Amino acid sequence: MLRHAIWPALVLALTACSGETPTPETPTGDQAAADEPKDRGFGNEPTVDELGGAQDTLVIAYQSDADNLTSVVYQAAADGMIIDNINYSSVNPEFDCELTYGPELFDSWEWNEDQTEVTVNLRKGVNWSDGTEVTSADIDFTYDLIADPVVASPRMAYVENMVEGTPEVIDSHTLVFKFKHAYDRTTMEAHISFTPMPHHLLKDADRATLRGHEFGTNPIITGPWKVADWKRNERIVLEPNEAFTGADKDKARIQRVIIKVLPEYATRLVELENGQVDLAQAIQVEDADRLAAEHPEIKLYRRGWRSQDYVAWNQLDFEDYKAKKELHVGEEDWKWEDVDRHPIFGDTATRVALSKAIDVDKLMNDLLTSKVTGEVYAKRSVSTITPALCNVHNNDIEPIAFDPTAAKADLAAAGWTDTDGDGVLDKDGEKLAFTMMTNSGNPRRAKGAIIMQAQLKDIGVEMEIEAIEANTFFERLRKKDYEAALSGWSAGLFVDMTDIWHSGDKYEFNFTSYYNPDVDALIEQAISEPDPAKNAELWKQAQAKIYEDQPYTFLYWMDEIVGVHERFKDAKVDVLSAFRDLRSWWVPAEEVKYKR
Amino acid sequence: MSQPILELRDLRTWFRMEDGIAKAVDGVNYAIPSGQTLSVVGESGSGKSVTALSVMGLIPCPPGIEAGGEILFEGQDLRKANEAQRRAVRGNQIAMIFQEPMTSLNPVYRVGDQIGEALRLHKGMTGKEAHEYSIHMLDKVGIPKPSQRVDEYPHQMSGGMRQRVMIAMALSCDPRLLIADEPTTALDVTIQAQILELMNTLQEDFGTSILFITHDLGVVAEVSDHVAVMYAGKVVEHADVVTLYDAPQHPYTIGLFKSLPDIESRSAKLEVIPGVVPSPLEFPSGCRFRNRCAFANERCAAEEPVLRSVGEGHTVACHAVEEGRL
Amino acid sequence: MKQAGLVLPGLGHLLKGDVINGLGLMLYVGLLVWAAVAGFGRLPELLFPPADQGGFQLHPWVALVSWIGIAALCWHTAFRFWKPAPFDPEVDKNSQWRELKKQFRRNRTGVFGLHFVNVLIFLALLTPFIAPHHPDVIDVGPSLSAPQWGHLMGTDEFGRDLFSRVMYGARISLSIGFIAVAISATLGTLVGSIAGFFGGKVDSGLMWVTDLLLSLPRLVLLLAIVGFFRSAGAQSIFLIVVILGLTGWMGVSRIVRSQILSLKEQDFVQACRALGLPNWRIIVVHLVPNALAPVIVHASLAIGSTILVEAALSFLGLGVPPPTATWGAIVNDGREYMRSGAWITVFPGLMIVAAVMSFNLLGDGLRDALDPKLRGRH
Amino acid sequence: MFAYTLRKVLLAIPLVLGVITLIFVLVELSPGDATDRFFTPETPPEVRQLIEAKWGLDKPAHERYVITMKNLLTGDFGRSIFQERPVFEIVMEALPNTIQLALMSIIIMQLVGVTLGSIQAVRQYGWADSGISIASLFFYSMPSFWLALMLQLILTLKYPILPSSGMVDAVMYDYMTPGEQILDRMKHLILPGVALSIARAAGIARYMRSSLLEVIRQDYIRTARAKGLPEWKVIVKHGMRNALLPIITILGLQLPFLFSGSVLVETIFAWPGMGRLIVSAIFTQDTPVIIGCFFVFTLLVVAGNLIADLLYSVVDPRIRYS
Repeated sequence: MLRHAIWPALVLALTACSGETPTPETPTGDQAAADEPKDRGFGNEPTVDELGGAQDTLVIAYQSDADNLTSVVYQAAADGMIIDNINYSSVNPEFDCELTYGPELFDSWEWNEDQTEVTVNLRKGVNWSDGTEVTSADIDFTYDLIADPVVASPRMAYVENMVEGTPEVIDSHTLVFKFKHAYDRTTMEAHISFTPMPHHLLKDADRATLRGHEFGTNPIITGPWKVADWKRNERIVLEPNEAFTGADKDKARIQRVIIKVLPEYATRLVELENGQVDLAQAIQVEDADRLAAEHPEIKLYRRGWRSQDYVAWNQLDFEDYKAKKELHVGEEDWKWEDVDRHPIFGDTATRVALSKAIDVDKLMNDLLTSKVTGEVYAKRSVSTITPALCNVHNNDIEPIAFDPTAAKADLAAAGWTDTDGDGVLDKDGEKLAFTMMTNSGNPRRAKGAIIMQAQLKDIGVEMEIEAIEANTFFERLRKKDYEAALSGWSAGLFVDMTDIWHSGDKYEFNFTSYYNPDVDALIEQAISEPDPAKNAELWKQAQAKIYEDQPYTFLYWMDEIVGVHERFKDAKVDVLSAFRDLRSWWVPAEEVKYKR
Repeated sequence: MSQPILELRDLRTWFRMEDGIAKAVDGVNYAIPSGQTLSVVGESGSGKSVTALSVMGLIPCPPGIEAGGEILFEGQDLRKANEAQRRAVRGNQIAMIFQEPMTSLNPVYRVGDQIGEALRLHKGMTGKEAHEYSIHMLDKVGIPKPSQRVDEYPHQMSGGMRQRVMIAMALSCDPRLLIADEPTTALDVTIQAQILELMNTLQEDFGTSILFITHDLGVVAEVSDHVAVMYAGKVVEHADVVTLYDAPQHPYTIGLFKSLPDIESRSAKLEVIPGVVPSPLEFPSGCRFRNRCAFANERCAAEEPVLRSVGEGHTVACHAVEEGRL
Repeated sequence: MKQAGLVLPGLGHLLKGDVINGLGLMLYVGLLVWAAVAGFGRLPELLFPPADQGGFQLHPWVALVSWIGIAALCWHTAFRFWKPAPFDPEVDKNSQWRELKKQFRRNRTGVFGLHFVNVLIFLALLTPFIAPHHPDVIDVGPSLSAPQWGHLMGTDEFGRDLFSRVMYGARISLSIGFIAVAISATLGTLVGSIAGFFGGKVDSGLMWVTDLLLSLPRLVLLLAIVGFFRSAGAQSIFLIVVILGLTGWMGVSRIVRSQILSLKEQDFVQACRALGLPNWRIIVVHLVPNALAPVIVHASLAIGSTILVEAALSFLGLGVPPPTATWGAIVNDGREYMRSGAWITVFPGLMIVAAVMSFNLLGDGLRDALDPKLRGRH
Repeated sequence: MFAYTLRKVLLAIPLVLGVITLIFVLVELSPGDATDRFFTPETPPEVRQLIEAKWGLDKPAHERYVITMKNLLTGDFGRSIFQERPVFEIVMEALPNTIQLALMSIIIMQLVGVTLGSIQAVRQYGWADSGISIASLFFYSMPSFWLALMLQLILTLKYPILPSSGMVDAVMYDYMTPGEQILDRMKHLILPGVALSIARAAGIARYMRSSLLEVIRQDYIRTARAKGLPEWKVIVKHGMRNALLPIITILGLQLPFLFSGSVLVETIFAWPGMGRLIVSAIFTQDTPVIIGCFFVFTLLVVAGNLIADLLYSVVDPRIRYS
């Protein structure tokens, strides 16, 4: 099942690398504040030895089972979480307004002057769980696999900008990555720090069937955890890896982690309340209120600005687009200049007017606000960059205010008036009527669509809603086979707007066929600008330009509410993930629930 | 005469039906002297089988109603007995064999087990003893290779054979009274004779009293000491077998005899009693036979005749007989 | 006393001791009153909605015609109870149906079921009057509020009125049940009569297919079909109905086949053959009508099971696509809110039970009427 | 007996092949397949071909049909496109769980159905009879998924007496003694087992009632009573044994319904069985898994019928197959 927000490319990219992220958690409500845990602060957790060995069991409720633990080919969300925990990561991501990387398996790395080459030094003495040391050969092997079309790795984009033959192995613990050109440094560092695969074990494996290799279910690993038991569709048990050779502070402090596969939200919630599970994600606002009131033992965390909803307006006429695409088959960079515009959404003024007619505050109030505390679990969105990336997010953009009168005037100026008196605006005999599609199985979007439908009706716009099964929905977005769509993105933590906003038909996430030469230019400049400050300025400009054009009606960024039993201290639930980094979690001796 | 083994006094068994109460047995009186055989004769629906089932206590209630009367078995009134007491008698002191040997045995159990069941229940035998005794009983009833037959299923046996099994089953607990409800009706004539023969022999061996129910007067002569003729839920004539055959009194009995194909009879033509047995839901007033009776008069319509003695051990319930109008 | 029914249909029956039919009729009248009270005040706006609210709608008109029709039916029944129709030999020509009718009337549970089915159908027809709100309109009440006056079944997470949704759901679920069963009964009759009439290889071939489909778990087969064709737009109400119809005919074909097998040995068929009538004519005119009664019995039971299967499909998200409210889909919606709004799951489920139960009662009654020997069997 | 079994098995082969053919045709008719997820617009055509060749999708349909059939008949279920593991392995992980659930359901179904039906027959037209009749009809008309949700609502949400999902206690199971483990499994089986079986049990109760009523009218029941057997013994030993015979035939017909129901119940109770497997395979269009599941389902149905047939001959001495 798909998650609410769909952006596989970025979700996957995010979970492929790994590490520790000391973002302060934001406990929800008075309860959590009053019950401030006796954390010693991140990085100062008691060591395993101080605790007298790993303690207790953490039970995580997860919606779906993992599938394949081979890092170069995995696709399921659960896979990424587990891979992150059972492997010592190449670099340690930290998130504070922006994503940065600290050393971990990579002891250090140095960029050359023009940021096209990086020399990486591996930490010595880190072993695979079978006792073999991790060396440059493993890293080299991993990138060889990613680049090999036979493997069909979903991560092929990682090597897209690397020079052929990269990385070069200097010695057993030194490598050099070479790039065709420089781009955003964090992204480049993400691209070099892919979770390594064991060369000695897999060098002779058949690459065409790598997904089917036993490694996918029973991997050799480098991290503090190992997979101790895996019953499909039931549970996965992680236990401390006794052969772990990383830093002492990174040793597992919890005796067992059980990932319990519970496809039903209601079941996950109930088991969290009953104490049968200790962690559940994506808690609904109403349930969060009740948990706060009735279950002081459950601490609620907010993962800020993790995903957003928006309305996409397709600027091209689908039929004509389809025909022209046939003509341009094989041309990578054909532009949409000669494609017929959509009669409604092809016009910028009309899109802006529609945005004025949608009351985003009401949406947030109805959909994402606690009825008890009045707390809003959302924030207005003005771009596809998450506000969490506070250095790059353009905070100066003033969100379009809800103003149906102005909207109506704007539409009249654009030629849309109700000439036949049927309550629906029209122009040249065409009604201002369209279908907005959204994916089925998402109550929030379903309700949002209905609210917007009513608001648009007030200014004489007739909108029909079509709920489509999620896979088909995404497919149609990519094919641009729609008029308007209520959809969403997960926050990408690498700043790169190319996929969504650059014109050119190869960018498959540019669902709206947005085409603005100025924005194209800004994006091209930005991605090859290594200087962070200048880079950020360019991105901000691009965001402002895009917002003026309103290719989307940007709605809101949402918090994800995660409930964790309060006995777990230093539980890192942050924008990166709810439990991607379990090694810091610990339980004080007096609060241990499951004793062996 | 010593105490009869079974005596019925004014026995009434009714049934609650959708459209009223069917008085299937409505004031039956007769007695079976110990060690002798009483035949109850009557058309279908005359209540003779219901009487037998009442004695066994096998009338399901509802829809049956035990409407009154006494069933004195060795002086003890079974009608007043509770279910446990009745059960102790049933199959042990009073046993019964039925009309349909083909369906009266449970198809899924071996015949030996079915015979042994009662033995284990009433005689407290172990399974092995019961099995042995079953073989013995099968032998008694003239089944060849009993030790082999005992392990067969009913469907592997013929009708006559099954009736022998039924008899073996009934006699296995050495009952004081055996009720045989038309045991030979469903069998063909040669087998019929064999079964009757067997019953006579066994009665001598076991000293059992027999209540023999039949609609076949020809059979009655072969087995009975006494005969009771039933009509519409009542006994209309009661006599010892010789008397009854020599001098039947009740018009109905006479009618029955006349409808009998008798090789000794000079008349070649069979006479049939006109009309049908009245519905037990609505018996005619007075004498229940009057609608079919050539001798009926106003008194027959107004007053119900009761059994009156017309000779030693011979009673008849008929106004015409009493008045000598016959 | 019987003419009391003219004042209030059912009263005549009731006074004469016919409690079931009396109460049934009075229930219908109750529905009519309810619809009138709840809906007639809104009649002008329902029938002639202003253009800005979507303009002309068929549903309220259907409801109005139904209202008049149901009223006519009630008073007609009451009238006929008072003055029975004169015996018309033409009407009662087919003794099979007359006997069925007579036997059915005696069967109290069956009649009970019939009334229940009627109530459901009438409810569905009158829904635009009875339902206080449009099923998809949000914020007609606070979200997730418990059942209360004004929201008889509470509201869902969007503040939609659950009672209205369930009522409109009845229309969809019942229509799907009826149409799908009509398809499968027709198909099954076709297959069964061909198999039974022609016998031989045709028979064994068709029966092999029947057995094959019967040995498959129906829901799983349906899931596979809908799943496969989902991306090709299979998830429309039309396709769901067709697919349900195409996978439900096996029982009917078996019944019809055995009926035809016994019928075709009868003299009148032999006579038809001797007359040289074409086969299709013998089948259509002489055999099928005589084999129809058990098909109808089976169909009334099949409607129940079809409603169940459709609900299961919707529950798995592969039924009629949202926002159309079918009962199964509402139950599915409610799953996320089991803790905060259990009524969302409870009420549509109860409606499914009630509907299926009514059809089962009706079917059982019809079967008993058709063949008293089968009493209590199924 | 052996010859009969053999004949039955031989007769079942075309049935199984027919099912596979049907599913194959359906898959062929449907657009798209599981390999779609490997492709992005940038995937070079040669890679696309490579992947398609790997899954044999480059061959024409009739060739693939022959290959699929051949493989299935030689016990090779192929590999899942989605999980890239042998389908046989995947099915074998799920199958025992479903069989466990199915067995539990059959037991509950039989126990409840036969008991209630017998009570009804013995107390015909009494209040127990009508009461159970109404209750049976109620449960018979109930969607299993709704019952499952209601059971969950009442017995795990409102009054948490029973575990709400899964097969075992995910945390404590490893630390339990074997006895406690069995108890734990039983506890987890109750709700899904009940949800899956109650509607069927109601059906069986109705059948049992009429069957036993039929039997009670038989002469041999009168014979048994005439022996002086206590009534319960008459009913249980002589009545039920015979009344159960037709029930056994129905038992063989329950399996398709059980599998249909397990799709729903397994989803609700997070039971890692065949039902969930096939649903997820359908959602991901994982053809080899779908075909494998249908193959196993059909085999089980055929086996179920055969077992019912043979069982019938064991309990009814009149039936002897040859």
